[in-house]
Amino acid sequence: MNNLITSGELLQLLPFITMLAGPVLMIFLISIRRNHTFTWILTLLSFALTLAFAVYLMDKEPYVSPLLTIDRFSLLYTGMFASAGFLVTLLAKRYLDNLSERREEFYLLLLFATLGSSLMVSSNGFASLFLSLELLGISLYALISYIHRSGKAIEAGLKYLILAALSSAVLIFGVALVYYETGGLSYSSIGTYLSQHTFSPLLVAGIGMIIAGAGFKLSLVPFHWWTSDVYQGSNAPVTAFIATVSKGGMVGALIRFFTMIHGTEYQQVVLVLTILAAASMLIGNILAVRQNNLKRLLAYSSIAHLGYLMISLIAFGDGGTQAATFYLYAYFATTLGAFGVISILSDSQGEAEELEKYKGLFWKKPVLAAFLALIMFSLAGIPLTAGFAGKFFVALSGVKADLWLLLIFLAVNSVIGVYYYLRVVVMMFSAPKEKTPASDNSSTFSAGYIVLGLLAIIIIYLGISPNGILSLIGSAVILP
Amino acid sequence: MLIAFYIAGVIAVVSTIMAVTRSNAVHALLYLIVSFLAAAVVLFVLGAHFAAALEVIVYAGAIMVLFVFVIMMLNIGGETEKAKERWLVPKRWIGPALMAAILFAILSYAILNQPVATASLSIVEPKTVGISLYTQYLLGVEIAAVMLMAGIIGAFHLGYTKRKSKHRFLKGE
Amino acid sequence: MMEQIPVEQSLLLAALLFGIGLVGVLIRKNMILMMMSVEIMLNAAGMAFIIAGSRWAQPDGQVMFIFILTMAAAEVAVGLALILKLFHLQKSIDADEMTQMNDITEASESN
Amino acid sequence: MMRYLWLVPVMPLLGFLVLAFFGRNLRKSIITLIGTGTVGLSALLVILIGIEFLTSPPAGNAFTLKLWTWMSSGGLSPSIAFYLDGLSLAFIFVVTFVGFLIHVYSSEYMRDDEGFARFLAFMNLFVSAMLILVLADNLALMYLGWEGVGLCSFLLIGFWYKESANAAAARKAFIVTRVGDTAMALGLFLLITEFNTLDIRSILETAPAHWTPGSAKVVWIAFLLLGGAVGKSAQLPLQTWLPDAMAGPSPVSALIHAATMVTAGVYLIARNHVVFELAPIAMKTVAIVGASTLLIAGFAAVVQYDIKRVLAYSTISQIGYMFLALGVGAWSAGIFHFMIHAFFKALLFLGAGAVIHALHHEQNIFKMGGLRKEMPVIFWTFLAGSGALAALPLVTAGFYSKDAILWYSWSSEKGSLFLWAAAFLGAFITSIYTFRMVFITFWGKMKTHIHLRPGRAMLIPLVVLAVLSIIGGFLETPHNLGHITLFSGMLSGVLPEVHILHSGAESTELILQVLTALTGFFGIYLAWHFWMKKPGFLFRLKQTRAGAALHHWWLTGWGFDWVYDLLIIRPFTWLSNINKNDIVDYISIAPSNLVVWLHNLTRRSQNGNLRWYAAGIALGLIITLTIALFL
Repeated sequence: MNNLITSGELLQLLPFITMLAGPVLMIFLISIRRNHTFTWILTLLSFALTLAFAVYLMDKEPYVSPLLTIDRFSLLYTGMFASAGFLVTLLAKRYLDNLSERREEFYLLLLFATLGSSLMVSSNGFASLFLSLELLGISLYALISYIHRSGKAIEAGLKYLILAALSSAVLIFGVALVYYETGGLSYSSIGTYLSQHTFSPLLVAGIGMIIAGAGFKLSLVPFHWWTSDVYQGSNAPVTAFIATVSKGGMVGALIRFFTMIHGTEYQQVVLVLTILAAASMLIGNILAVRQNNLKRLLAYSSIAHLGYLMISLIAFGDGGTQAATFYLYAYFATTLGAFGVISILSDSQGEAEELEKYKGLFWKKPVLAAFLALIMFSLAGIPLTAGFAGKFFVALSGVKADLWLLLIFLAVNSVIGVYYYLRVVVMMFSAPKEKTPASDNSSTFSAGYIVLGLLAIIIIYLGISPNGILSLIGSAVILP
Repeated sequence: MLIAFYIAGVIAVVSTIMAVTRSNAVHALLYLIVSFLAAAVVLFVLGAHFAAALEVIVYAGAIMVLFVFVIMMLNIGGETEKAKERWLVPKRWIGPALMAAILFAILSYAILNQPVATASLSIVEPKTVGISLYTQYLLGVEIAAVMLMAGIIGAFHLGYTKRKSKHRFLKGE
Repeated sequence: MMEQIPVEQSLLLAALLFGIGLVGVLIRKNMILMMMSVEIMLNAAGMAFIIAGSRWAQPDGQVMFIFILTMAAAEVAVGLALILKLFHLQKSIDADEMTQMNDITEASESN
Repeated sequence: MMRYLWLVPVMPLLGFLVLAFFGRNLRKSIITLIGTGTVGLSALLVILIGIEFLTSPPAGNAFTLKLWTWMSSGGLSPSIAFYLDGLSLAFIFVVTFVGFLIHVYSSEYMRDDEGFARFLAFMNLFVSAMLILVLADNLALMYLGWEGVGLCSFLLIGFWYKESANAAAARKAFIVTRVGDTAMALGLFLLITEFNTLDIRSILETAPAHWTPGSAKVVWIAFLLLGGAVGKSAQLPLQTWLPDAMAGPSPVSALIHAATMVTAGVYLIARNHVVFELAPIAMKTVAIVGASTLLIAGFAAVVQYDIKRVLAYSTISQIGYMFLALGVGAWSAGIFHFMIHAFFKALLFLGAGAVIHALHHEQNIFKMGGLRKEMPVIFWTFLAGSGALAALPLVTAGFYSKDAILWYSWSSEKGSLFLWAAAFLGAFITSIYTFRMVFITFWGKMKTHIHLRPGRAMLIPLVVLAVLSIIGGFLETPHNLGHITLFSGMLSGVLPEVHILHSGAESTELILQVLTALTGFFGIYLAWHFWMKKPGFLFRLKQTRAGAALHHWWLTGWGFDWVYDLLIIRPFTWLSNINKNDIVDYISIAPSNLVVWLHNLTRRSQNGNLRWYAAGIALGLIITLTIALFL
């Protein structure tokens, strides 16, 4: 049995094993005695170790098996997801403290979901992609509805479940068609087939369905419907997770898939992606314009941002993938920050999602308000923030690929974007309507503030000197 | 064999249509089980004996029973839906049916527009499936195991109810 | 003997089942039956995999079928738990009554 | 000395950082010291660097200081590098020096505001961003400065954000200019693809060989850049934000109008003059935009009653002159007018601010009056500024700068009679509205009690600027008046000479000068006549518009007035009526209405219904497959 796993390969799988070992250990501990803080620390440790192993393995031999390819690219993404998971864990603690019992499962599911996302990027074929996608999905269903006494959470979870299962079915049917046509499930065999044959209608239909399924996870228009309701219904740390890790996994997987099959050389694929990107930018921004719920606003803005990111995916070569990955970094930092603020502000009155709640925030919590303003500037793409650098690289890759139509869309849409991002900023600076009661337990959020501080540094660092990360991304080649 | 394929295929389609359109939830589920059994026959005819067995055992046997359990638990089998007997008005199904028809038309166009001559089907033995599952797809099986674990934990957490304590965030609701 | 079964027709059967499942998702108001319709679609995808596997005489198609089965089982478990919760909260599992969150009632009037 | 060029933008940036982080806990005197001191030091540095630059010019009349590489991607590596030549020297001098005076002024003006530290911090950031913009050696850094200026204007216009109107004005300014910015960004990206470099100098050096004049690409780029310039410089059709931007404190207006922000567009065009010269049609558009803006804004200024709005429209109009100069190829004349304009416009805004301050935030000129004797220093300095704005011959700097523009709009290769006529008419209107404002504000009876007299920190900048508004013109005088070319000499290495068509037309030039001078005086006379001597006339004119027999007889009795009425008042009431309905505003309102309309349309799709969402996904799938298979 030459395909069984050797100890050397086990070492190469360490980042993933860590995310698995953590939950297993926790299950044992839970069966003995539940201790929230300890589980929390264990989760943080798992994420930190995953990140450490990912960094450690960067310069080692890549691992290639029939299902997974663990190269620098996937390690880069795994590290990114582990860091995001770490921050989400930090944010979630206070949230779960308010839950009277059964808090520990949250961390198990969070680790599983992160594992799923990381495996998606490492998958070199559709079999593992599908499995890891579903691992992510199934963990997410429960995470979204985690605080399950809230009608909204259940509603969001069910909506996500039905729609995600629907789109999974579409995706997997597309994969079946592709498999029927090419006789291979791994990207490389599909790529080999494509280099020798013409694009048959069945293959086009299959890839179209795969794109539709992926578009759902990325919440691209017209597969975006779930986004706002799920963002609103789930608790803020989970929303942060959905917005970042779950989408990032799909972006990474798409990048790998397109790299292997040279997907952007086929004009049908490019056409479909172009339309999805343009529609996402426009519809996302338009839906956000007069939105009075910050979570929904961020949901729509994330639709638009994924649309921007698609430009670099379409541009592909000449730094397109680098730009996409960099944009993802910037997007991760900003989105985590935004939901970090929401989760810090959420209190016994419920989630701080109404924009009205942010009126005059500057006068009550200047640090938080300043941070949220920074986030909004970054989302709007003001220079010296991560958002600007990301948009710059995306636009640059689009310029090099002569995607002028999409660039004009990008330009027009960033004007619309500025409108509603600034609306939030203006809201925070305007005078509060009535005297709100003094903020409660503001000293206990130190973990949340640490997250925000870290993210602020990352956002500004990425804006001022993106070179370091960019060269790191540049070195992360995708292995066949 | 060809006849078996056609008969099973027709039964599968008809019973699936019935499953989708019955107003009584239990009836719908029973039709669905018939549909899965017919699908199992189709799979058998196609040469996938192992998969055919799994279809009967897991899909029709386990998953569908889970559905039936839940329906009986909630007691929404007959009466609640019966009251809305006239639910199948054309206004409601014509749009979705049209969409599905278009989708099917697109797919059949793609399927029937094959440049390559039709290939023949061959039997894939359970043994080869098993070997491939535990060599090439070993990691996949591991991931599937983790996935099941996530499902169990999720279902366990969500299924748990205790009335007295309420989340502090939700007091306002 | 096997050669008699045309591949296209079996694939068409899978596509047809997929389409019927889609109709079910779109017209069913009962959450349980909605999920059931999704299962029909997943089953159709699994069938397509088996057809493809048989066409290439590879075990991969059946392996994928098993994976889809696994995924469906896990999903049904979580989904039914969620539906039970929904029933506890709302005393109804009607999909059309599950519209707490939307953009219409929260219509944004002010600037 | 030039090695320290990087300190010029960094000093105010440091000031910003210190004030932003520690401003709350510092005493006001220290805040003042940091806020004004940093800008003052940069001004000093600029003067020293300028002296060195002019006395011992570096090789190629330009100096590049590279600090570090910002980012590198796909063969491009924009760096943080500063580039100094005659053009940027002129700009940084104005920005730091006038900026410093404004800072000194605001240290008293804003002293009692609760956000004093924040105010000075933003002002410092504003100056710094503008310095980065003009000193940038590559397009990415320039865009950084460009956006930074926009952001600061947003922060400062909305400085008193507790009132929602101010916040709305700030947002309007940011978004309207952002419309132009996106056009510019596209233009910059086109430039990048054409040359595969971000370095401004190498782009400009290779451009003439790269394109044939008038080729489609270069025309596109020039127009897109023009879009950015038009937005920032508040020219037609994106001028609507500037009058609203008066919501900010007066020193902010002074800074925006004189030293920063609105002149960024002028800089952009001047910097990329090679591109524009390769696209003659774009050049022509620049001239036409300038000419029409200066007229429309001029007409609008005549009917304003808010003193700051009069000045705002006058800025739009004066920037129009600069655009006109750039459009006819009189590059250095345009930049010269920029400098002189910075002096007198800063002076006017600061003077107006002092008046407003003294009269307890009264901005309506009709409620002022009689301040001539009460506030003599302000009056005399304001008069000097107004004289410069109205281009009073010989004694004011504005005369020399505006005269050059008028002359070149007639005589240069790209000039024409129409452009000259527009500029001439504009000069006439300028003198009318300027002195209307002066007369109403400073003559007549006192209508509002003075409650606060400006102190030394406010008066000294006024005096300095007044002196500059008078003598600044002697840096550059016409052929027949001394022929001093200090300023254009400095720019000669950067900007091309203007090509004069009617060579040797000394006599024409003299005639035109005299004509301009006379119309200036005539305008002042008219202002005096209508708003001081017979103030009721205009009022009645408005009451009995177009018809009543008495009015008609009365008008014909004044044949002269009749001509005036026909030629000036009718058109301008017509124009101002149109402006009152904000017809130009529609251009900026329509897209936003469209967006809101689309929002309301698409919002309905997010109805929360699961089956509807599923149907949406199915439809999306069908559309996707149809596109993929059949298109």
